Amino acid sequence: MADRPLPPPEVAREWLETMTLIRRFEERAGEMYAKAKVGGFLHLAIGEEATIVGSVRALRETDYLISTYRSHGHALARGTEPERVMAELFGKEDGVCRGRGGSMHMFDLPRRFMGGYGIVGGNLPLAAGMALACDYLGTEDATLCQFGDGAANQGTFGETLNLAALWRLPVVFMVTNNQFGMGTSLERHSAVTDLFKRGEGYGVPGIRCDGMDVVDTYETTCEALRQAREERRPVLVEAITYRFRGHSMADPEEYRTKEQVEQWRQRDPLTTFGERLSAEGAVPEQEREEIDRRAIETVDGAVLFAEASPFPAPESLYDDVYVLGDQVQGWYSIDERAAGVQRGEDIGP
Amino acid sequence: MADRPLPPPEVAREWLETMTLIRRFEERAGEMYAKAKVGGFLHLAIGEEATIVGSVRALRETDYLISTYRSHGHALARGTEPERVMAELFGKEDGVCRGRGGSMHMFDLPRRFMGGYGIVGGNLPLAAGMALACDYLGTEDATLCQFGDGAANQGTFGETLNLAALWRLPVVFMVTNNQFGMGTSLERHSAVTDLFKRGEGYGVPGIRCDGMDVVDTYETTCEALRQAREERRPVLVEAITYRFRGHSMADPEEYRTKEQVEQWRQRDPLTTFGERLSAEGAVPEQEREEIDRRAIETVDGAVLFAEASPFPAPESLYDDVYVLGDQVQGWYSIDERAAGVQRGEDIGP
Amino acid sequence: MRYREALNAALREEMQRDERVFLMGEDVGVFQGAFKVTAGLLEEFGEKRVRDTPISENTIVGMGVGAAMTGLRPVVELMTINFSLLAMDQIVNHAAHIRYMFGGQVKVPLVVRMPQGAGHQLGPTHSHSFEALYLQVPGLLVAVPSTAADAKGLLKAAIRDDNPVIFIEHEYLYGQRGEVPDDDDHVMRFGQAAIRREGGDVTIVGISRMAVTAQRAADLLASEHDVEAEVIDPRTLRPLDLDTILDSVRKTNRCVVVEEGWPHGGVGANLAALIQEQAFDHLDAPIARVTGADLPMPYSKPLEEIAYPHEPQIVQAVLATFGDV
Amino acid sequence: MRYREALNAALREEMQRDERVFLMGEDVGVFQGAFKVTAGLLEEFGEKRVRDTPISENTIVGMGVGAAMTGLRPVVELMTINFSLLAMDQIVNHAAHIRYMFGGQVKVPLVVRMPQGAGHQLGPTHSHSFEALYLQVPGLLVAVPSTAADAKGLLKAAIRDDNPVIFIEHEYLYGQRGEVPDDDDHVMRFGQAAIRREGGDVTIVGISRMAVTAQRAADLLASEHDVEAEVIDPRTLRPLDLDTILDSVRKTNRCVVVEEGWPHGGVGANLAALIQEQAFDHLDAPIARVTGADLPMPYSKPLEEIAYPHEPQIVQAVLATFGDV
Ligand SMILES: Cc1ncc(C[n+]2csc(CCOP(=O)(O)OP(=O)(O)O)c2C)c(N)n1
Ligand SMILES: Cc1ncc(C[n+]2csc(CCOP(=O)(O)OP(=O)(O)O)c2C)c(N)n1
Ligand SMILES: [Mg+2]
Ligand SMILES: [Mg+2]
Repeated sequence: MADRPLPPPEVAREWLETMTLIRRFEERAGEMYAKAKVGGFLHLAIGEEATIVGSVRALRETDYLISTYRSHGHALARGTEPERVMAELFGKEDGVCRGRGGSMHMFDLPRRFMGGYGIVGGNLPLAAGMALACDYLGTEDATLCQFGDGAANQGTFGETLNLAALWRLPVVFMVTNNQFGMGTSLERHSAVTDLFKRGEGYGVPGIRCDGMDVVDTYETTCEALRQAREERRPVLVEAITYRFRGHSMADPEEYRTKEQVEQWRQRDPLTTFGERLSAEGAVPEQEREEIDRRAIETVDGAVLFAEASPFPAPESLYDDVYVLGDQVQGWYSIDERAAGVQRGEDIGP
Repeated sequence: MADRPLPPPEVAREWLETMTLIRRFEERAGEMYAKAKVGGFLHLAIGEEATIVGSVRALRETDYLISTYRSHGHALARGTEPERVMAELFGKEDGVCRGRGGSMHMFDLPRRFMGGYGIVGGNLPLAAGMALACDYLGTEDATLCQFGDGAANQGTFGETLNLAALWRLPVVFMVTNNQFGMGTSLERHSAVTDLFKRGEGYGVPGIRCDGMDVVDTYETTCEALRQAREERRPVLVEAITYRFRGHSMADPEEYRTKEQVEQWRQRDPLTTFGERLSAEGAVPEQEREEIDRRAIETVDGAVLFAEASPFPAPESLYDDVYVLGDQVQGWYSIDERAAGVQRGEDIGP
Repeated sequence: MRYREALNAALREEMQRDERVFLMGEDVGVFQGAFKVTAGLLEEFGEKRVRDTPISENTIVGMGVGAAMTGLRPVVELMTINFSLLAMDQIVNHAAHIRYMFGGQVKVPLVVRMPQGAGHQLGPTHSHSFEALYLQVPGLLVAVPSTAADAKGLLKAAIRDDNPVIFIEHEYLYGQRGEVPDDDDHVMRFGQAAIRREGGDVTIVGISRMAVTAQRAADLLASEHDVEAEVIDPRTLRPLDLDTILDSVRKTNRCVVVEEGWPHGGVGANLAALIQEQAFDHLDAPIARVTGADLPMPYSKPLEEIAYPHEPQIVQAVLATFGDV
Repeated sequence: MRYREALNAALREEMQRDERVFLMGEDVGVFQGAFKVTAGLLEEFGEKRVRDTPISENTIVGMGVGAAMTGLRPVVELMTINFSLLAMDQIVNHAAHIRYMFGGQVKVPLVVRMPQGAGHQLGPTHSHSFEALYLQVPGLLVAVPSTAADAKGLLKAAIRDDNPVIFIEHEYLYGQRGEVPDDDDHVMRFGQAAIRREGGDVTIVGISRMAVTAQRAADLLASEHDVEAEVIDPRTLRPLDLDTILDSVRKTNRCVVVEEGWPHGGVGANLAALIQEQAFDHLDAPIARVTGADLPMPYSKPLEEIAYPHEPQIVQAVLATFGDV
């Protein structure tokens, strides 16, 4: 469906900018990981930029977005400052989650990006709960829930889709089918590889889009969100895409061939969209270079910011385990490392 | 599909006998519960006899059967002595599970009745595991997994069906759709009420049978088992039936109308099958009375047996928590009530 | 008022008070709750606020978490605590961790209510007591009310609190009566133990239903053995009012903890560890524990009876702390 | 041989020895295991016996239970223990209870292997240590090997045992080397603690990786503080070799338990309760615990570092038992 008409040039340019930013950000994050500036697991979304930007751009500002441990791009697309995403990767106090979450657990409340989650399939029930809240409160907000092909095999998938359809919740489920759950290819983990059909038995109709094409992803998600919002019919969107890098930085990629990767790279969403924009006169070739340069600059700035940001103070270790107040002034622990906070004497009403 | 031809008269008669036995057994179990001879929760399958007998009779002797907390009938149909089922309800040592399991947890290994389970949806993975074992060991045995309409909403449903289809396991999933999960009617718990369609998205084709008609249930299950066994294609069979009694003995049944119950009672599987057998000359009217009398006698005997059986001895409390042997001679407990068993000094190699 | 009714009143009052409070769970509406705790609420508040769910424990809890993150105050009922094992991931990896892992940006004001306990011959899949699993988890609050008044006061507090609360009821207690303050503002504080009976000879800590059994045992100890036991009900296990327990132990120099759950790593183990850490020099005898037996709960009545604590075991354990066995 | 390789050898040998043994889990085959424990096994034993599964933890474990009930000896790998919360129902309500609730008719020779532990900045959903959840459950065996030799010997024992075994590995230990007897019959017994270091001044019990950290702390204590610690690694928590621990405590009169998990209701709580029950009169100081911090594990390196035990905290806790702090 590369034949969907382009949006207005300013819009198309902004999409290209965001996709480029994600690409450059992810590349740099990988480099920072190699330099041990970033720890833990690092899952890059290189190759999936069209799926991310196409779907996130279909959201209104007040809609909710929720994703997985592969969600730097979702945060960036939603508008979170690259500086704060990078600082989170560095485990710094100025990170979006004050360094507590790391790469797998991004979150940006003001932008209604309701988090990346490390438990595969764990975010589906949360998404339905958010949609329930919107419905309950009588708003027109919808929720977009992103997860992977591998996550469609978790029990929460069926449970959540049934409930969403039964209660007519304004939620769109988007399965980012990048062909693999870690090292297990789609046909080795799912009996039915047309994942968009999997919701029908639960009353959630499915539709597939070309996740390498930002325009198709955008249009498909828009229509799905419209149905969810206006008709209170949840929809399952399957975006067909591919991750160009390993599952995480520690992946030798022995489960797929170089040829397969190469073939998909031919359809690099960034290149194909950029070329189309130039071909159709929306963004001249030269401007694309400019866009790329600016993205690199932004990422440079993000790294500088992250470097400069302090690590969280040891005294802050126990911050935010609880909302302190009425019930919890503190709590008994045998751990004296932050005695003032966690030792639970009642400090008065 | 009341128009499926009857099986040979001896076969049909045996089905009627078993259905009658289950009915009379369940009624008596209810009475014994009212007399406080039976404790805990008691879930009766009155109304579901055709589903039970039709499906269980489709099994070979070496096939595996697994069910739920509503499974006295499955045990009886599989050949477990009514005495030992009743003794289990009484919590006696001669019960099938030595009184440890009670009504919700029947089990009869020699008959390959692999148990009733108290956790809704918990038995589906077990069934797939049994089918996996059969496949692995190269036998021709299949597994029949029974569960309710309510259980189809558990995460294990999707997870298990996907795995069964993916690995082509010889298993038939039978959802006994009795229209309710406890007090919640089908359309209030499932977005799609054609439950047999719910497996398609996982690669498990579905088929529906008339669970009030033992012949239809039998034929449908036979075909499903054949596919599972010979073609290694798991099948989801939906048997449409109704429970005439409350969910358990403690159910005021405020969630449904007397009229609805009455309407379904018109289709009482025992009466309709019995009448058909007489009408078609397979079992004369008079013999049906004889069958009923014998069932009542059997149940009388079962009650006497259960009454006479001793309660488990207090010293046997810790039996079978572990297979004792190499690793576990006993284990440390602070509980001294059965000191010889559970206190874990190493009693030598 | 019965314990069940006290819970019902707490739910009703909080729902009247705050529109964001709603209930969801299996058979909480039309069926009025498996144990009738939610009786009448569907009628009063309608389907929007009293929601019958499919049987999908993990997702029901997870939806509660999501709704709580988005401005509502969900009260999720799980039919019994045994089934909460299906929802452990949403309770621990999500409800309990979300605030911390997202750097304090969001709160999860969720209550998960569920009953536990043996005594009704419900057998191995329906009779366990799992408070000891939940008290381990930072991020959660855990309540184990044993009286009607506490049931009401703590549930109201739980609903108003901004943290995820595991609210553990007891099947046996549902039918028990007790005085309950009838003012709307009977809201209790977490982390305040109750001294159910004063005494200077030994401290008995009873958890959930066992707080009641412990009081009966204390009466026997007084009448038959001339031992005056102080009976403490912690009421909440997270936060834990250890001070009240320590004060008592420093006075009595002896302590017995009674719980229905399994012996290894139970509430008693936790309390024994904490008490001996903080009041070592005051102990005249080891802290004793009376617990459920180390096995899946059998169905058969006579086996079940000996598999969870009754007064005689408590009396015996107390006497043993005096060396009189 | 590395700990990882020792596990691999145990799997290989047992699969060679017994056709009924097979592996299933996420990415155990083509990917060779998230931590490469199953490297080479798919190639050697083929797809029938080394089975990559979809991401469905509860069902994978449940299928293991079903297969075990039907004559096979499944070894299920969960990628980390954090995800085992999704399978708690199958582990507790099914695997652990089936034998008992069916009156001993059937056995469940299942092994569930999974690693745990902090130290790699995996953050709040990937870093926890949950042995304290599993040690509570009757019907399970629980192993926490800390050396390559134990990893091999205990895993072989687990596979040969007829009970369901929770086999808890540690991510940090995978790369550690140790001597491993290379005979095929290096099969260990459960319930036999190891004395890693002898000493007469204090007993340190270390769980999982913390057995290693405890040894390092003991060296520091000897070299810097003139304290000779006896270090005990219980190796299995169910059954538990309490006797070895008690013998040591009766000698040293002091005990410190070190674990990575949360403080409330942890392994240390269980041991403290048991030890003071059985060796009360031998204790010269309260049993001390050094545990992971009471919070979800933070990602940021400096926070993570202080959120789980290191040598200095152990040294400090030991010195505190002498009143020297
Ligand atoms: C419950 C759970 N099981 C296993 C894992 C380990 N794990 C992390 S990502 C992953 C693969 C997920 O694949 P998919 O859903 O397709 O998402 P993708 O990584 O392709 O974006 C696995 C198995 C986990 N994090 N959570
Ligand atoms: C995991 C779990 N959740 C809830 C329950 C309580 N419960 C027992 S039976 C039942 C209804 C099940 O309905 P269905 O599957 O249709 O079977 P039926 O009772 O109609 O035979 C419920 C909710 C349970 N036993 N297990
Ligand atoms: Mg994927
Ligand atoms: Mg039903």
